[in-house]
Amino acid sequence: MTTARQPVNALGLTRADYRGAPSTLCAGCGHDSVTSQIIAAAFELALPPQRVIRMSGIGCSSKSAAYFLGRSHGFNSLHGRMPAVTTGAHVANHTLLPLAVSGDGDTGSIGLGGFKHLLRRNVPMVYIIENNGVYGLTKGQFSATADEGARLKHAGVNELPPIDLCAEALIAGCGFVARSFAGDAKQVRELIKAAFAFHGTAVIDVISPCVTFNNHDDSTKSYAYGKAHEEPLHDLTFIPRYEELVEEFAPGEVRDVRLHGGPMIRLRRLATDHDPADRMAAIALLEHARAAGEFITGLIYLSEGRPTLAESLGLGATPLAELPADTLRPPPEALAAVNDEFR
Amino acid sequence: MTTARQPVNALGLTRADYRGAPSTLCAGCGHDSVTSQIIAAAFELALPPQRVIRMSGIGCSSKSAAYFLGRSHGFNSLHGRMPAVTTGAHVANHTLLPLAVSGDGDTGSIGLGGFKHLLRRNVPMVYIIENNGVYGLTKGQFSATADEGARLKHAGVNELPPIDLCAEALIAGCGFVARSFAGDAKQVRELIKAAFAFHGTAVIDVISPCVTFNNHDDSTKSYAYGKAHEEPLHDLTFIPRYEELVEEFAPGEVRDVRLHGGPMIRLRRLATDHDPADRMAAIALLEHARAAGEFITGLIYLSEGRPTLAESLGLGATPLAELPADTLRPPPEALAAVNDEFR
Amino acid sequence: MNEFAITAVTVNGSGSQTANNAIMRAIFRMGIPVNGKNLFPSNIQGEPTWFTIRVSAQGYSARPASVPILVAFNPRTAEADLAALPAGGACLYPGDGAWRPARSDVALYPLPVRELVAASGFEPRMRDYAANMVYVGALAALIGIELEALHGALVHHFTGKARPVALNFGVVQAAYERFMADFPAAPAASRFRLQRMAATTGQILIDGNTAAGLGAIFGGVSFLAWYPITPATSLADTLSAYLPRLRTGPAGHPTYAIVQAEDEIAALGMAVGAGWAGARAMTSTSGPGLSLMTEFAGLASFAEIPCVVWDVQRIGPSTGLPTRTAQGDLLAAYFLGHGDTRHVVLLPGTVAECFEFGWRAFDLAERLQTIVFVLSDLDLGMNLWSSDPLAYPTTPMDRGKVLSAAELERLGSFVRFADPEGDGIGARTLPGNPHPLAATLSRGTGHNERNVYSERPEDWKANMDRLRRKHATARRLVPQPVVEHDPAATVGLISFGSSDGAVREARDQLRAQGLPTSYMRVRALPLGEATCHFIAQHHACVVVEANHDGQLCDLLRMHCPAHAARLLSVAHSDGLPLTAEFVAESVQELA
Amino acid sequence: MNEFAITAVTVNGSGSQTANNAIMRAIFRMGIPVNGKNLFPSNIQGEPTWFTIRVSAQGYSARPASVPILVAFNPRTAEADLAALPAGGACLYPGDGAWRPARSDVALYPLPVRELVAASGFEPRMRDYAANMVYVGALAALIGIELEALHGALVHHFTGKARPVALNFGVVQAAYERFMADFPAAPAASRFRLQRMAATTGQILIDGNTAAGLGAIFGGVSFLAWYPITPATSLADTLSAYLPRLRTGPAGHPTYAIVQAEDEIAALGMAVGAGWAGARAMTSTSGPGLSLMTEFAGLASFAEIPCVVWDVQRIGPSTGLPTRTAQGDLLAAYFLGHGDTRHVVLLPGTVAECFEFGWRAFDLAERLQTIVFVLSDLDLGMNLWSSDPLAYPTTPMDRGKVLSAAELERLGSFVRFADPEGDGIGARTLPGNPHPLAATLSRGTGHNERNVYSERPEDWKANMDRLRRKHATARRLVPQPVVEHDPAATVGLISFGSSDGAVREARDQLRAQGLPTSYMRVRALPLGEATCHFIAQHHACVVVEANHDGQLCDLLRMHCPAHAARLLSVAHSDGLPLTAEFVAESVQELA
Ligand SMILES: Cc1ncc(C[n+]2csc(CCOP(=O)(O)OP(=O)(O)O)c2C)c(N)n1
Ligand SMILES: Cc1ncc(C[n+]2csc(CCOP(=O)(O)OP(=O)(O)O)c2C)c(N)n1
Ligand code: SF4
Ligand code: SF4
Ligand SMILES: [Mg+2]
Ligand SMILES: [Mg+2]
Repeated sequence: MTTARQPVNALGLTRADYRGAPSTLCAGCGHDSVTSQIIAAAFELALPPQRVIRMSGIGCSSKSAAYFLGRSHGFNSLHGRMPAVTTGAHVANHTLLPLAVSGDGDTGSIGLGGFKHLLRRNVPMVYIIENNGVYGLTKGQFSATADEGARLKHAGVNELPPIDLCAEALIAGCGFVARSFAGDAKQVRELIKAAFAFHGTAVIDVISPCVTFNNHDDSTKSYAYGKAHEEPLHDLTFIPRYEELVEEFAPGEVRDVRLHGGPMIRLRRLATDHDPADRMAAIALLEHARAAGEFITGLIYLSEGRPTLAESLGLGATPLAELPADTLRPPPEALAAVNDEFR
Repeated sequence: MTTARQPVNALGLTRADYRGAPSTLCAGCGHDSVTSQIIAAAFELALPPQRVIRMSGIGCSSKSAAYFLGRSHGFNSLHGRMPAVTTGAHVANHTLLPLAVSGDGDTGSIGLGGFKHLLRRNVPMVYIIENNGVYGLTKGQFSATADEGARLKHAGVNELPPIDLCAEALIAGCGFVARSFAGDAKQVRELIKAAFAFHGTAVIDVISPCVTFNNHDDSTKSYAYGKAHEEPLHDLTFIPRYEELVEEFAPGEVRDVRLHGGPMIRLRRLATDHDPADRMAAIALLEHARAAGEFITGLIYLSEGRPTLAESLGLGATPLAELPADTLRPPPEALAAVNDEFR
Repeated sequence: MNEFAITAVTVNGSGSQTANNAIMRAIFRMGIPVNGKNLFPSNIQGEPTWFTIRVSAQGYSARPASVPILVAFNPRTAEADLAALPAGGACLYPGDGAWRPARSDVALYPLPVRELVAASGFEPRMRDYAANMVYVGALAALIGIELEALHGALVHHFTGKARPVALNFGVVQAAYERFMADFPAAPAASRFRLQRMAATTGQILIDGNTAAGLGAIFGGVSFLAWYPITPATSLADTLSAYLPRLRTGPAGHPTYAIVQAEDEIAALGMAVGAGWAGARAMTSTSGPGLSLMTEFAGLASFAEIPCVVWDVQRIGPSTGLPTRTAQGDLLAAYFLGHGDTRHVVLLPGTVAECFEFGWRAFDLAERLQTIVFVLSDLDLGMNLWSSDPLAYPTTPMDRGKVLSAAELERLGSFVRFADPEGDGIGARTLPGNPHPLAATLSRGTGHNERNVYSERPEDWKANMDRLRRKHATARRLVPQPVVEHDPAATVGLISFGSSDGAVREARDQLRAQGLPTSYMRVRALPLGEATCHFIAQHHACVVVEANHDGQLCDLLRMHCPAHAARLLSVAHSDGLPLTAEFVAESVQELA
Repeated sequence: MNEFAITAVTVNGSGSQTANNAIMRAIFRMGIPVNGKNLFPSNIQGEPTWFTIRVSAQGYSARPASVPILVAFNPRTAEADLAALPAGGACLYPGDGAWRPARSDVALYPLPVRELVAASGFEPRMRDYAANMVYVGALAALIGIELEALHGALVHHFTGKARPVALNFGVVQAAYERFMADFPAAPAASRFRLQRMAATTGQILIDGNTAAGLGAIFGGVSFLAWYPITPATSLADTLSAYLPRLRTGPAGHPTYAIVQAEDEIAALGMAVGAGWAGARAMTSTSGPGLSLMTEFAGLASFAEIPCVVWDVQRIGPSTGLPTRTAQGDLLAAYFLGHGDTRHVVLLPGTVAECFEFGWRAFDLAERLQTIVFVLSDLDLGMNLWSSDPLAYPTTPMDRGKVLSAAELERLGSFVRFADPEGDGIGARTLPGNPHPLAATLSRGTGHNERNVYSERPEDWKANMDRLRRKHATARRLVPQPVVEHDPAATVGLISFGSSDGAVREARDQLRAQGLPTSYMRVRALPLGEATCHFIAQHHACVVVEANHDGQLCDLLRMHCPAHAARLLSVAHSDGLPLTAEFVAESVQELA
């Protein structure tokens, strides 16, 4: 299949091997950019496609699960319910690597409760929210992240303040919270790679413009706004293995964050010096950005150490899904003993 | 009905007029203490019972809606869904004063999403969570506010960190966030009074011990723990009208918080000096208390100014529910004109 | 004459709706009954869309089994579309595109799209829009749509804005003339030519969701809580669009409120809360949302709270196909809830009934103090139908049994669930009623007459028995079936909702084939006496419906066990509305 | 002899369960079939509880219509309880309490509760517990429960802990002796005396939820996601209690996982995710939770994901009464979901079947690749029944059609929803399967054979038709009805689930009254051929069920329209299990 010309990764797979079906989203949709970076990240990380599961809810964003990693199993589930389905899949087989795409409506409106409870359980997964401040697939209603004062054709003016999904994640105890912009391909890609290396739920809230319904210049979810206002906290690079570190930096210029199992995230300092290990600082950062109307992107918070759900449950190495029948069904003697207790 | 001996309030009603059916909760249940303070607060505020609606979900806490304000209409609705029902009731008749009781399971588990969206809409109401860290009515399972490491008969050890409903409320933009303890009758009562005066959703998270399933001394939701560890932020008094202020305090000793429409909350300084007007300080306070395992109570955050839902909707003085038929049904000419548009 | 259909195949998001609607409205304004069916994909842009316009002097509105005129403007599907064209048909297509049709038994009309668009004066980004006007003009020439009528339709569409009207009409005219020049003989030779009629005088052209939304408004809706979902969204949009105009109070305040909820659970929860507090409250949704509303539906029924739920059905189970039609939620809606729950369900069959049931649903909900479902579907709800004008409500608003403080004072007592009139309906009081006796704690838990929690077996039983008396009252109050009796018939046809059109047309075909039939269109659940009566009058009754499992047939079997053996099911569901031919053939096979 | 019942009325939260269970187990250990029905309030402490112990040499287990022995330990209800006592009955009550019974046609036995408790050695806060032991001892004396059997029952209850056994048994003994001393003639005069039998040899005493939980464990459950709700909670608790012991793997890791979800939507969502990923996944709930599961149920059915849902029914609609029984969720479960959704529903009628269906449900779910519901109820699930011991699964675990990588390699292609065997079931692959062909994107949207999104009408139809072939396969695979044919009978009785006991006993009563009946107990949906066959064989069939609307009768009418007219409904639901007398009388009236 792989022609000699195409670059291959450590598994001998080409980038094309990480593609999915052709997208049916609108030309220019931010979600398609995220899809590209998912493909790139998976290719560059040389993820075995069979170990990844792509999970989604319902929406244009959730449809995009069909457009990447066609060799991976996946579940395009119900509106707002991807967290529950992924939780079950993780428990059944904790050796799988869930990669989820959701929308701001899917996660922030109907799915908010499930999102928070997923984070509480720390189900290890990459959770990408393709946040466009609007319901794309149902043709442009306000979502819970819509700008206050935004105006839409039928719905009129949005009088409600937006939900900040990063702040919600932080308060829920999430250990990997990032925000990015579909127009910032490299950052999106590097964050996805880092998220795959994270030991727990990694949330990436990607502002991903809906070109059809919410891309007017005064929307904070538009390309124009994102391009003009994005303030990356740092220049972020994922380094799969510590040894690969070559470039040297002056002290204070970079911040290296070591992850469970070896990989590292290198944050090269830009204007500010945000310490992603500081939870209160992370909350304050978001609070400040909100008040100031700033669009900050990058790794907002990272802290490993909380057990994953499978760890909390004490599961062994063999996934539950792969246990043989004789392990699952206790022997007749066991039933005889049980019967005796009811006499 | 009112015998001469019983004290009456400004409406000529006695405390008994604010009672409900006899409680069927366990003897000593924290929820019954909260019920008493609801009755006391309503009596002292001289609330017209017919204007209050008592709202609840399902649980022992929610059952308690039957045990106070028997002269008020009420709706004991579905598990976790009181917020939606109250939202609808408010829109239908924004002159009503919703007083809601819920549980930690009702609000923090099944109802978390609805809770957050209610706060976003700023439905004006008193929202009391009777938080015992356990599902009382279903006989003692962990709720989302259960202590990490807590142990229960069937469920074993709780491996998950508790949700902090005050932090959740703050992040959701709630303008009145308080925490209290069922054992601190005065504070509960004064907070309820202040909450009634607040212009928006007022959340009071009352630690309310479940004597049957979660009152062992090492539970942070037990009477023993609460009595030993409660650290009130301030001594709080609700002052219905500014003129009633008589007592004089040394400067710095009190903080007076003026509410929309005249009333005031007087906070007498105790050990710390928390400024409830500072949102970031409020979040930091909770974060610090969590990390340090402290049980702080009092008014954590207060900020008026956001419009209520009825205001956002631009509703007029007459409740929608009271509009006459000729206002609700446009005249035949209007239909004729509409028909013309479809020709 | 005036009995044919046109399908325009385009790419969605390309603005072809404007073109298709202009064609329809022009024909309609020529006095000819017309009906449109839009088959669109569940995405926003770039996928094929089939829009079928049926012209029918006889007023038939079912999906035509065969469409002789094809506008092949989507190269991706053109080959298959052409293959489906019956011999003798006509195909209009961009002659300057890549696709070349290869059939000799149909008339082929290549259109110089690029050229005409280039000359149109449209800005480059609007070119797709202009392209569609090319087929409008060509079609006008071929089948004889009056240009004036087209102009009027465009004026209507652009609400009079001169510039777009001029631009678009310019293309139409140019294409018209070019077609006449290129194919001078075509119009005369065409088997499909329009002839002015007077059959649509006074009528309107409207979709069911708009009619339903207007019905709700004229029914005095005061609260809509909803969550977006195809194909129900445009019902809510209708309220957003018309309420500001029709229902702003004297002091400039809205006499209504609309809240977009965070999900369907909350949407119905809010409607229940508002209905409880005295508003005329509703929500609108489709299958997945209906499923999520199950628990609240049970509460509304058991706690006896008036509210209205519109379910604009799409094909299911599960997420199914959001843009395909079906009548598959009948059982779901009727039994929505656990335990012994059954509901009142209205089944509009025409856009006029969408309007009528739009207002009537509130009267029923408040009279019966219960949740009322109205089942429309994508075909009825989102497609355009020729219809008699919307008829102003014939009865005053019925707010049901609500006791004021004065009435309470007079009565001296209040028992929420007493049933003095034997109709199963107790009087209610609204929150805010100042009378000391008014208060009651509503609940979904078991209760006695006084609405107080009770575990006593007798209380439970008495309450359920009363609720069933109320259900019996509902049987009488809901819209009764429409029956057309043919004395010569031994076979009866039964259907509901949007299948009406196909069944009516099939009856004509069957009569022509020597099989006269009677017809009963069910308009609501619970079913009443009349249905069993109709069945008993016929040797066999064929129940026609657009779902897979024959759900109405099942309900009829339950309801009329004595005659269940006479019921035959013709149920078909593939996402498309039924055709008359399918119905007629199926009946012939069975009867 | 050995045919009577006792009701102990106490205050809940007072520990009377220990006393009542000790009595039951002691009688059971005397070889006498016994069954308990606990009528408890929906609160935690302080409300009246009625516990009825039925002693029946003939093994009858239905709720007795009349109970001749009353233990009146709840002063609040004592007067009403006494009034319900039939003439000739006996009433035991605290003689030193405030309440004084006033009836001369029953035997009155005041017991010196305070005195005995004071002498018991119990700590003050355990006094209520001690008081209950007083009636145990007194009853033992009156009706002849062997003290040794009681001692054994207490040893069982306190799992051998010497001190509580000694303390409690001390009170029992003292009360026994005191009763003998106070009423020396009573035992001999009692019309209700126990006689040792050998009818329970080998049997067990168990509740349905425990049996169901154990069934799941022996069915290899690997994942339980649940949310607490009465009366289903003890099913989940059984898994929590037994799994650590029965299912800890060789390396000390659990071979299962239990997650308490945040609500029922998530609970079923998790089970669906786990079933999809290859676990044997289940959830347990009751009515309100079932309603919330509607949307996911439709997904599991349409995306063809195996998982198991136990619905331990309580009385509804809505929140209803959490601690009262009913069989009211039959229609809800069968049709759970919008669109054309119908499910596989198992209907255990005994605790032994709760165990059997506990394991079988997984085999069916994985074989049929679908969600399987099991409907128990509060009566079956939470009450104690004498039963044959739980029988080890008779068939090996059936994991259904799952393709390994090696099989994929051999086949060379994978079409998820192909139906080569005509049973409607395609082979699936599990996530993690390393073969490059294995991957597929599961979905609730319309899809073709390859599980790719499709809006093509033919694809939709073909998929639904296949799903209905699968439903037909399910008809064959599910547990078939149990039929007892009486050749002399013209009347057939039909029932399901926990109503079995009342119907069996009623048949004996009817036979004695000269009305022989046949009997069919339906054990699953979808209904099969056998049901119509049974109906056809009888002039009339009476369908007996504990719900208000006659739901099984409705389903039978739908299923067997040809014979629908022969079906008569006896449906009754007030929160209590049916009595045989009610069933017999109702059948007499109808037949
Ligand atoms: C239960 C349910 N309700 C409503 C819908 C309709 N629906 C489909 S997508 C969508 C919103 C999607 O918005 P978002 O998650 O922001 O995704 P986007 O399309 O913007 O990427 C809705 C409401 C549905 N599929 N299911
Ligand atoms: C949909 C639904 N699921 C489950 C239940 C069962 N249930 C009743 S109360 C309750 C938990 C109540 O816990 P909480 O809100 O903390 O109240 P508490 O009893 O502790 O005061 C549950 C799960 C229900 N009534 N409805
Ligand atoms: S509608 Fe918006 S979100 Fe959906 S595909 Fe188009 S651009 Fe993307
Ligand atoms: S169980 Fe707990 S929460 Fe419920 S009434 Fe008893 S003490 Fe209160
Ligand atoms: Mg979106
Ligand atoms: Mg609680």
